Amino acid sequence: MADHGTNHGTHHRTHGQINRLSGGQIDRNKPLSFTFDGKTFQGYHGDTLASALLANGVRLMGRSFKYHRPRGPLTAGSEEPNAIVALRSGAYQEPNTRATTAELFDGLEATSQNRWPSLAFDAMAINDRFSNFLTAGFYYKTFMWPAAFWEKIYEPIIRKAAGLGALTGSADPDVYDKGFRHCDLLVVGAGPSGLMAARTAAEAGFEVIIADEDFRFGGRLNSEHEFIGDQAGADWAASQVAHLGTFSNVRVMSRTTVIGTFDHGIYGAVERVTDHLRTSAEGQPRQILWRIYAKHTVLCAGATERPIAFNNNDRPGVMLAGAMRSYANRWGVSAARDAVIFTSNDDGHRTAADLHRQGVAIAAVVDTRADAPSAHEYAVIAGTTVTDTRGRLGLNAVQVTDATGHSRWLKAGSLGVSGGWNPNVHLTSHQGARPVWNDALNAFVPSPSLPPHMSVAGAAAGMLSTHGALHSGVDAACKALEIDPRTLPALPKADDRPVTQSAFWCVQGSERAWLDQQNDVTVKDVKLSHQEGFRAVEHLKRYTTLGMATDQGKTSNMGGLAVMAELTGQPIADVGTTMFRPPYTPTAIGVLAGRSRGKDFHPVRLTPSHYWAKERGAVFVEVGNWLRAQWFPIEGETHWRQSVDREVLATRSSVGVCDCTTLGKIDVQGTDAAVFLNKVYCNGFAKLAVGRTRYGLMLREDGIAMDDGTAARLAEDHFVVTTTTANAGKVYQHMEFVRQCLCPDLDVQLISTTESWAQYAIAGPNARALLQKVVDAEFDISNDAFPFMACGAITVCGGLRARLFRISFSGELAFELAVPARYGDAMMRRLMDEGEEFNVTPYGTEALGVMRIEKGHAAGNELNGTTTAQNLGLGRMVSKAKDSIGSKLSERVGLNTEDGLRLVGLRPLNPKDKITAGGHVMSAEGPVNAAHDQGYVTSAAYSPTLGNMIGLAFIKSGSERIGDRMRLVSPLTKTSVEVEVVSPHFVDPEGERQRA
Amino acid sequence: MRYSGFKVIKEALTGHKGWRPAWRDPEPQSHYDIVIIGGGGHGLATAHYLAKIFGQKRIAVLEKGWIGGGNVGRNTTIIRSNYLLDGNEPFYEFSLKLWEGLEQDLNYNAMVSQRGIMNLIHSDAQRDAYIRRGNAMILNGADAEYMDADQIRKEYPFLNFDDARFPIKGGLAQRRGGTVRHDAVAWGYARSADSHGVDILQNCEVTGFRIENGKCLGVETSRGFIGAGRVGCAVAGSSGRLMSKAGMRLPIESHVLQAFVSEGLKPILPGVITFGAGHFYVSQSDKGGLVFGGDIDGYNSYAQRGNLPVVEDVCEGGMALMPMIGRARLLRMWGGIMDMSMDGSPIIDRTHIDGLYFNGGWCYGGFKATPASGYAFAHLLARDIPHPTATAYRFDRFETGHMIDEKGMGNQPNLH
Amino acid sequence: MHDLTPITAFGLAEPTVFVTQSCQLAERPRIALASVAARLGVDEACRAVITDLLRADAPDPAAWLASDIYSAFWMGPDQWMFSADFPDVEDIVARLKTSFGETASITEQTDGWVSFDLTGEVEAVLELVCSVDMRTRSAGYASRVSIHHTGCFLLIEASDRVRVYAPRASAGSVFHGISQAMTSAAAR
Amino acid sequence: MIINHPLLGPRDSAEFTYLGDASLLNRPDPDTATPKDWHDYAYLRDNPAGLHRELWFHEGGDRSWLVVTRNTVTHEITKVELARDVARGLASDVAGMGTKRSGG
Repeated sequence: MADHGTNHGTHHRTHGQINRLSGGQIDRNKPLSFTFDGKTFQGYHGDTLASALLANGVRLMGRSFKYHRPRGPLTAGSEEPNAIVALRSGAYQEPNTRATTAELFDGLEATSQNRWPSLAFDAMAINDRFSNFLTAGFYYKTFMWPAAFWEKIYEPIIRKAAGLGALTGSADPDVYDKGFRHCDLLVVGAGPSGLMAARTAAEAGFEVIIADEDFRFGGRLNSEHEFIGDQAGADWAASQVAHLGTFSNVRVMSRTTVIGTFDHGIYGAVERVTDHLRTSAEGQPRQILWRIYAKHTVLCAGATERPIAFNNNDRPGVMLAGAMRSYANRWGVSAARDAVIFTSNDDGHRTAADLHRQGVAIAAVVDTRADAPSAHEYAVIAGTTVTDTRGRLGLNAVQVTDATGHSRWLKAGSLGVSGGWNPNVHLTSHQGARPVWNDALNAFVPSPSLPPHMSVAGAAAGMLSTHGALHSGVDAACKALEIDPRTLPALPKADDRPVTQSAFWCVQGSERAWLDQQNDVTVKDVKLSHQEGFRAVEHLKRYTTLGMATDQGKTSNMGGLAVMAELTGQPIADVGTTMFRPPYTPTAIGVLAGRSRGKDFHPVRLTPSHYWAKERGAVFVEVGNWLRAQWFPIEGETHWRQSVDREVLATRSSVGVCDCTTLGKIDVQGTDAAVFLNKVYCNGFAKLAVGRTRYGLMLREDGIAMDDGTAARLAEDHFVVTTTTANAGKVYQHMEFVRQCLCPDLDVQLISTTESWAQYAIAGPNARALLQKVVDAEFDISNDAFPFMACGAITVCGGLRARLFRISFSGELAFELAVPARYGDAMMRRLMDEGEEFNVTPYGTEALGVMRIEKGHAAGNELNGTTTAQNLGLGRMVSKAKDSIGSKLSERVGLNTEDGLRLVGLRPLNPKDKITAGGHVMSAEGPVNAAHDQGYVTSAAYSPTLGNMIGLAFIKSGSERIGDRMRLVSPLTKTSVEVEVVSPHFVDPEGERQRA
Repeated sequence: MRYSGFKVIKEALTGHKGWRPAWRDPEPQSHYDIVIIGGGGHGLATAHYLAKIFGQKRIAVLEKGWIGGGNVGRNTTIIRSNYLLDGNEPFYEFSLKLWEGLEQDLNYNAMVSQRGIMNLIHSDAQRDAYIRRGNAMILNGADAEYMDADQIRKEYPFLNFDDARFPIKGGLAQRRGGTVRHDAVAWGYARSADSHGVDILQNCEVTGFRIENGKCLGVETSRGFIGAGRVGCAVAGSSGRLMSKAGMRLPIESHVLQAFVSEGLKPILPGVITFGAGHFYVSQSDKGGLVFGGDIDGYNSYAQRGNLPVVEDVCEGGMALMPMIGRARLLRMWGGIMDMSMDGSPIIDRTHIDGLYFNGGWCYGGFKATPASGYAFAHLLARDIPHPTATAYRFDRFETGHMIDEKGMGNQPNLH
Repeated sequence: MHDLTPITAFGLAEPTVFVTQSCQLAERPRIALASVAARLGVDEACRAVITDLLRADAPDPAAWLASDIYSAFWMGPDQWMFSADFPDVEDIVARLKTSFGETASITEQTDGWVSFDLTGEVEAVLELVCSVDMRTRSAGYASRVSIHHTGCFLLIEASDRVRVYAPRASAGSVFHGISQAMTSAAAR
Repeated sequence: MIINHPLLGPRDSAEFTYLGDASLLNRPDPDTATPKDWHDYAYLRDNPAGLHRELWFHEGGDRSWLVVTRNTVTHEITKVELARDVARGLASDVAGMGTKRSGG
């Protein structure tokens, strides 16, 4: 069991769920203990952190970003801007978590954020006093003098105030999974419309996935006091979920948020597997990112209630009226024992009725409409508005002002605000479609140009009645899947009251009226934005930070737009709307990474001799995804150079063995194989004899060297091509491009065989002698029978099929022996055993690199994607007698200048001096700067053969400067040494050894 | 109106009644000496320098939507001059120097924050390449610093040093690199240009060029024909679309690059970090969000949005490098259209059409180039000769073989 | 007969097995593999040989099928991978060359791939490692898939049995990725 | 994105790597092409906002090169062909057809 850093030491029970009402979908037989800021409370299974805190009389749960205003929950869902806390502790601490969606579990530990020293007394609340100075965009206008002060004084202060929650700095201890699911119909949201859409599709036999972010399906049905047929809404929802559970073609995914709509019906969804648990099982993921491939999607994401802006509308205790209803009906909780409701539509009255039913005293329903409906149970004050509130850390009074300007204060600990509902259109606009304004609803509804194969139902489509939701869910599924609706049973009776919404956004005369509560954007800020010309929606958003907080503007964007519309005198529809972008709710970065972290970031490729090398104590190095032996330290060696020098000298004096399996190997067959290779290599291959190997240089079409390697002709119609380790995939892709796209009528077939063969370089004067001990006697590998650049199929060790190539990277007499990979380990061990008499020495990539530099062979550092065959000193290889990829564009003047770079060798005049790879070469005398740059060092190594460091460098007109003295500078590493330009072939320039 | 701390205090005490629009909203005139197409960072900077430095009059900036809505409004805010090649490094160093004096030049606090940028090194070959680069930077007058793994660990203890698939072996740091509040760059240049008499015309889309006898006489727009002595195009991702109206094909493809920001977090990341073994770079904004990104999606797109594989790829890189961010939440992601050129380097040049000039091909590096791009383009437009730091940014370099290919990827734009 | 002893991709003499409550992942050694690519212009003749060997038409795209000696799956246009359980797996290329003659290019692949059999409740595991849809794909399906960033071949043999061919060098990572998913699936 | 592979059906685009404009199929005739032809082939692109014919390689699949016709504004894919078939068609086209540029 993994410890999730939860508090499970304290079981001190506190009584005091003073605001717990009756009823609700909580299990009162399962009490749960939890702490908030160190204090222990009790709630019930089924609670959220917010509902449990409210039950305990705690309204203050957070502080706002800029002014550090005291805040309590505004909502009961994922749109929450205020009740943001840190959950758990230690490395498991999770910042910026919504108390409104955090499921309560026993031992849950929560801490408030963005306050010091405590939530109730926050020193930074002083900002609120200076709010008149800290208006939208104030920082763009000041902090400029003196210039140096911005970074030294001002910015550090601003930065220190940044952010809400904190990262611990420790690695996330949880694991995350990623997965794939496919379906005919994806239903996003499990309210009445979603449940009906899923049921309709399920009964017709389609593969259905229904996902909802909540841990309990039913959507608003869980929050309302209403009936479907003769069942309570929540019970009906539960029965539908149970029904769906009987279908094998339905996958019901709760606690799963569909975060984004991507191209061609791919949806991202995050399932929270263990966030509601104190601990997880070993290997159990915290969350899973599902990529859902849906043929059709019905969006049933519901709607979000919108607030009304009025002065001091942000105190703890001020809530959306629908959220109040959720707390009362679903969780049996109220924020206080008395309430005022402020509404511009009938929905607020619903809250009043439900609260009243639950025993909460309704001080008044303040309705902006002069023709507001009246009620028996409580007072309705029509044609009035809420104009101010009181209460430092929590609401205690509400100011109500009538049309004549007469004001009075009503005492209340909670205030429910309802400005109507906005359809949750987010997923419809992730691909660029902008929602459209609906005059009847006074809200944005989904664009008619929905993402392909998506439809919208229920409140998300503007169907705000339960009856409408049920029917639109069925309709959407029928249309998407071509189900005949006449075959379906009749739907149960549900609430079908007409829903009207007025456009009432902001109480007249409001200034310190919050639109974006988390980021502290007020009506006044929007006015200033307008005054300064930031009137386009995107300008407004960026200038004021409206909608940029963790709640992504779900409760604030609409109000800001409306205020701007009023200021500019435009209809809201013309002001426009900002784009909704993924993710729908903020998503843990960990789940988007899944298992690809730590050592599992990339797969590991092991060479056939890996386990043997490990036994020998090899030091390994990452080469792409490969792990290769870098050197093989032996007893007494304390520095890597000792090992590498020994390996080089032993190879050059006797024999060494190196695993070079990682080189790409491509099998090229077909009657046109030679013609094909003639096309992809700049040098000729048509006339290469069977049994011979040739070095080949491949150019990109732009004439720059792409890769080099060898091609061995095993038969008239069969070559084996090698590539560099790094470019194996790229070269294969390129060759397939040439084969399929440029030469589609050649008879040639390609396949990679890199991993099929264990390939070992056996190099040094005793290489042949060693090989003769393993190569079967019928194969003559003498210099006459098997000369330099020969190749052929052989057998070894009494009949194992193998291939032998006489090629040399080290410059020594050398062979590369390939055997089937599973025998690679045994082959290496055999070579070591048989080579004992020659003191055979395994060598790693370092020694390999040293020897190739000594020999002047170009490798990755030289083939850096900007060098030409000319630069490499291989200009004559580019055949003019034929067309090959890149040959024409390699002729451009800029690639063929007289003073172009040429590969040369460098040796230090003082043998003790260091040659730095990456150093730049300057003339011996004269200034040292970019204008006088003569070239750069690509590769450098200590040559144990020569007893000093050597380097390969590209130098302007390099081949004409052999023997010149120059200066090698590396100001970055603070070195400057005198060097002599020499031939890049430091060892055996005539190549006698490799031909021996 | 000059902005200052004093002014802010005065306005606060007098009800903020004195603030005026940051730029005017003028009606288009029938003719300008110079018309800049594109009200992004580069276009607005060009106008600012044309008016303020090069003394040009009668300048208009034409923007099809709202200014600053393209890549200057949707990037990851990094500035740096850590380039390798001679064609690039002096230009980007010039740009960094302009950034360093930007606020005073514009009388606008764009929050240039030189908190440093670090490119991490994970292999010997990478070290060799970065040493070459660091040396090139220093030889061109920029700053660069080599750091070994221990030094990096002291500054960034939360990086993955103990469990890394590709261990951190060192880093190339540029202390003068950093970040800038990106939107403010557009607004600051716009406000300054406007104060120097430049007409900024929003919602003015160019629908065509009027070209007669090989000379560009002006542009057709959604607000009517506007004549121009010279026309400069600086429309980044829309370059292909726009220049096709002049009959030009470009060595440019438009690709989508996604960027990401996390929820606000208390400061933990001092500078900009670039992962060298995956596609991930990150900084932390003054508001506390981790601003991060990675590779382009890799296919031609004008859609300003990307897809999940790259989102995942970037977050994988992030978790591999900084495993503490697993519990931080991605708040928002978006896409910008990158004018990916054939060698990864930009073009600031005359076109074959008289009076028509082009600035583009910035790939995903345009933001840091904004001041120098504007300056160099203004130089070209005003004097008809390239600015000394931008002489290599020619159209014909692909014909002559003088590519400026930092990454060595050749003529495949999505690899740059 | 040579005297070298082969080892598995895990460096062991014996195959590796991983088991959870609901699944088993078992390495299957000694399966001979060779790719067969039709030569240009003689693909009909090549297919005739395949029909002869498999006693069925050459597998279509995304399909595999088995006969008594060989089984084969489609790798790409005019290209198939043949496999067989030979006592001496070295034989496969020689045997196939004899059958195909000049109609196809045959390449030894035995050592390029490590084969695993995943059996049990495979859907819950596979949905965590690759994008194949076990609900709509049935026995006979074969496809290259990406598992833990590694290109593998996946063959569905039954709803509770799949064969995975993983590239030999990264077989450890693929095995690790699948076994993690098995653990995760078992814990759910 | 999902690419409807002509042989394999719908496959996630993450299995593919992207090369670029399908005009890369129209490699100039080495015997007759001018340096400008080579330059235009290698470096100039239509880069349309709209239908774009482009080359994708099914690296994580059957290793086919495909010519995909995709709208660069909406990402809608309207046609997918095997590049080899397209290339063969080009080769057998009458003179002139083979150099026709793609795109809209």
